[in-house]
Amino acid sequence: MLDKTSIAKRIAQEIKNGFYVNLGIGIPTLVANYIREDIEVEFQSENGVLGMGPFPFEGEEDADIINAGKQTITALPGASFFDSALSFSMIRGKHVDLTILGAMEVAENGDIANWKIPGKMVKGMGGAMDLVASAENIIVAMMHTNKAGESKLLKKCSLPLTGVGCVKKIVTNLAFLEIVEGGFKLVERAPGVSVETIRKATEGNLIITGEVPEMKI
Amino acid sequence: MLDKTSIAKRIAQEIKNGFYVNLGIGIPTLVANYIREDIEVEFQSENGVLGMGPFPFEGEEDADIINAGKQTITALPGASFFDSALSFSMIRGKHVDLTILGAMEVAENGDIANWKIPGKMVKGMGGAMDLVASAENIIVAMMHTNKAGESKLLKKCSLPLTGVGCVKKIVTNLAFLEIVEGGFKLVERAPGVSVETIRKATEGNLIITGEVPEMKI
Amino acid sequence: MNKKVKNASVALEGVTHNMTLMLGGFGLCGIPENAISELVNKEIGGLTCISNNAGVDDFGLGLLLKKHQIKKMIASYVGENNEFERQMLSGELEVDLIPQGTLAELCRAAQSGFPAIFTPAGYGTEIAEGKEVREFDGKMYVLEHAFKADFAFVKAWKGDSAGNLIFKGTAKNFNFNMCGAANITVAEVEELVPLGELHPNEIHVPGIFVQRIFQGTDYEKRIEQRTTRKKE
Amino acid sequence: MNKKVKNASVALEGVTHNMTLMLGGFGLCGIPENAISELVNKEIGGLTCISNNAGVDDFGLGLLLKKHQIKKMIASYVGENNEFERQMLSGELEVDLIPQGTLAELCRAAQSGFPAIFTPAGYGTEIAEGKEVREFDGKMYVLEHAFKADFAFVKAWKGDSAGNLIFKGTAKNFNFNMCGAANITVAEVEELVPLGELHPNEIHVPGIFVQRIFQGTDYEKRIEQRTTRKKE
Repeated sequence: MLDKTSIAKRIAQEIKNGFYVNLGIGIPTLVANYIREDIEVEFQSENGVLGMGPFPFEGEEDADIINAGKQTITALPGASFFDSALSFSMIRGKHVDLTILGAMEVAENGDIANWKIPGKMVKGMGGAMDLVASAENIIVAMMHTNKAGESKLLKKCSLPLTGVGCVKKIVTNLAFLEIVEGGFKLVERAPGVSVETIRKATEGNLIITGEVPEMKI
Repeated sequence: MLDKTSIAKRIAQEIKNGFYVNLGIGIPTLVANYIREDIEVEFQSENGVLGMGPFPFEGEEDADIINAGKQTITALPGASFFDSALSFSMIRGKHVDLTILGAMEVAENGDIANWKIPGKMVKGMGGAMDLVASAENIIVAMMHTNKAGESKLLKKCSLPLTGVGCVKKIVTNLAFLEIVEGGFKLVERAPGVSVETIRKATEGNLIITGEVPEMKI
Repeated sequence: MNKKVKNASVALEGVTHNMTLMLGGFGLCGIPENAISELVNKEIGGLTCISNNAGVDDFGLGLLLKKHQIKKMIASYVGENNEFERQMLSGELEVDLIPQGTLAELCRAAQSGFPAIFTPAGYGTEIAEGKEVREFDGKMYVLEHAFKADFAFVKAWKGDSAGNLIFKGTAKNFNFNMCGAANITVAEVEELVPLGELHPNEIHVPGIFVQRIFQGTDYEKRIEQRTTRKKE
Repeated sequence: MNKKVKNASVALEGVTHNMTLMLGGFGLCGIPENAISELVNKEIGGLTCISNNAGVDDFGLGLLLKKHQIKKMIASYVGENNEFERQMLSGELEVDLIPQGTLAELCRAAQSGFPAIFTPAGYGTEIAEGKEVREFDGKMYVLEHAFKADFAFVKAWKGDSAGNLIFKGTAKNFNFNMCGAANITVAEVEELVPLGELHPNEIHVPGIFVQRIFQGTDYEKRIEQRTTRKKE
């Protein structure tokens, strides 16, 4: 079973040299820490920065330099700042190569829900709807089940959708899955997790073809 | 009868303090020379400059600083350079207060033709179609008749249109006219030109109400 | 073209109850602090506010929310404000949540004279309910209409009397797109510099999009999430 | 992210006959001189070129026209080129003239992932013939579809290896809007500076929109209309 850090590490393996990547809040943010050192990657944050660097040293925070999570950050050499429309031109125009974000539910057809629980939580979608509607390469990072133990990989999302048919890959604490015709294809098991455990935790159709290897973190 | 300079001078009187003005090629360009000294006006050129100044001194020309007529120009203090999309945002978004341009024909309903003579001249519309489609305040500067002596103020344009129902005012060598319901309203006569002369030179409906004063240049 | 006004009070002349306002900023980054304070001072109510976020409980638009000056909020993310959530759930506050990229582009559409845009964001979700959708090249898009607003309040780093603006860092955000997107755009700047000091190549917002400009005072520039690392 | 290539020849790898190209510049201001020369050298033909103008007889796109490498021209104004007019009137050259603001915005639409725009330009004229028109708030608009292009060639003043660009003066024009509007964007710059030398506040085009960059050589930067005044 993976902890959040390991989920981030596994996702980091999906990042290729030369990728521009947009990271959502939560587990996705951790991914930045585990990029292979021999590849070049640039992080875009939709509030208007490309070439995002690490947090500033204490005392060097600048209120004018933040990421989409409103955290103080730094800009690496070669970074640029821009307006919100141009930022979403990067996203909508498919210039961002990979989007990594969290989800409350994912359906077997790639639908995703992560912005609203009617009557309970209404924070807004922020940039998520633009990201999922445009990105051709979306990885969802999330726990396989919710706090009540219910599957978050469903036949059909029960919560209001963020986007339709857009998720391509999912990394959970239990498995690495791909959305294919017909459902969730189990690609890798988390270390020590059996196929049976994954099957029980997955409400949507789980597709298993042959031996399912264990992830290497 | 007005010469080109006098047409420019008469048009300059229509420019109010605080106006952003786009000047077309030809007579309109001359207008910049006759702005009252006690008002502030900024000139926009659609290739990407606001705050256009006079021609540079000899030897100070910069190939990177031109106007829409491809002439070398200068930038005044407070000027800015920008891309073509933002330039037309200024125009389409009605931030430019006044557009002055030439025409081959104007119709009594405000239609204008100034970009094409089928089979003869096909230079393209440049920014003219955007300008006339968006500007709420358009003044046309032109000769009242063409070289063959035929009226350019028509019931209906014979040439391909640049825009429909958009012209508001016209200053010709013979008169200052406004487009109103029903036709060309004769507002002022050029010095020494009779109403009868103007009537003969105007194919479209000429509306005369009361005494028509002579222009003051 | 001198657009300089003395202070926020003068800059807000003509702002009245029930108007629609655009306010720049992302979170608390680049918000028009002086304009917001003055809206509180003037006790202008019944406002419809277009802004990416709604501030926090005691800063930014949260100050207007606390005084119940906002009737309707158009935003993309409002998660940092408890009072906001309370007013929304109790029905005191109307809320229209729209995708962030759509929000930015509808400002730009207003700025640029476009009546509407086709965007893929929100297709197949409740955001698209009741809206026209259309297929182009096998992909579905939602038709969204340009904003209409009475005033836009933006905040820049430097500006001059002609209304030219330069932003710093990620404070450019919606401030850029809202300039010229309302009937009147009011810019407040940290530093108003002499005309000609801003290099024409480096100006972000040409002055034509700005009607009034003033140098703000007492900028707090509060940091929402202070994240740092230690020097090794 | 190192996008630096050695020269125009390498930068043009993959450009083949019958492709659609975007080329920046207004008149001769800010045209990608090196890329154009290389297109002539490589004798690539059957091209569809999207560019505001078509150069003059012996410079800019005129060089490609003279060699009959252009099959179709999409432009807003072509009045400075006699060979262009000859080829058009004789039917050797297909020409699609579109309003300048539409041209700019259709580049931006391609850059920004918008499939189409509604613009008032050309309504009621032959430009709108056969196109969908639509009324919004009592005004008529024409639906125009985003460009699709294989390569965009732009020219900037300064750039770095990450593809970040800064323009000078009115050479920004279409060069800005074409970045990222084609499958591959090639930028040539007068000066390629070390990474980090361009200030992030001052960058016009973020590198994400550029795939290849090189420092050009032998810029002529010809002036089309040399207008001056005398010192008094």
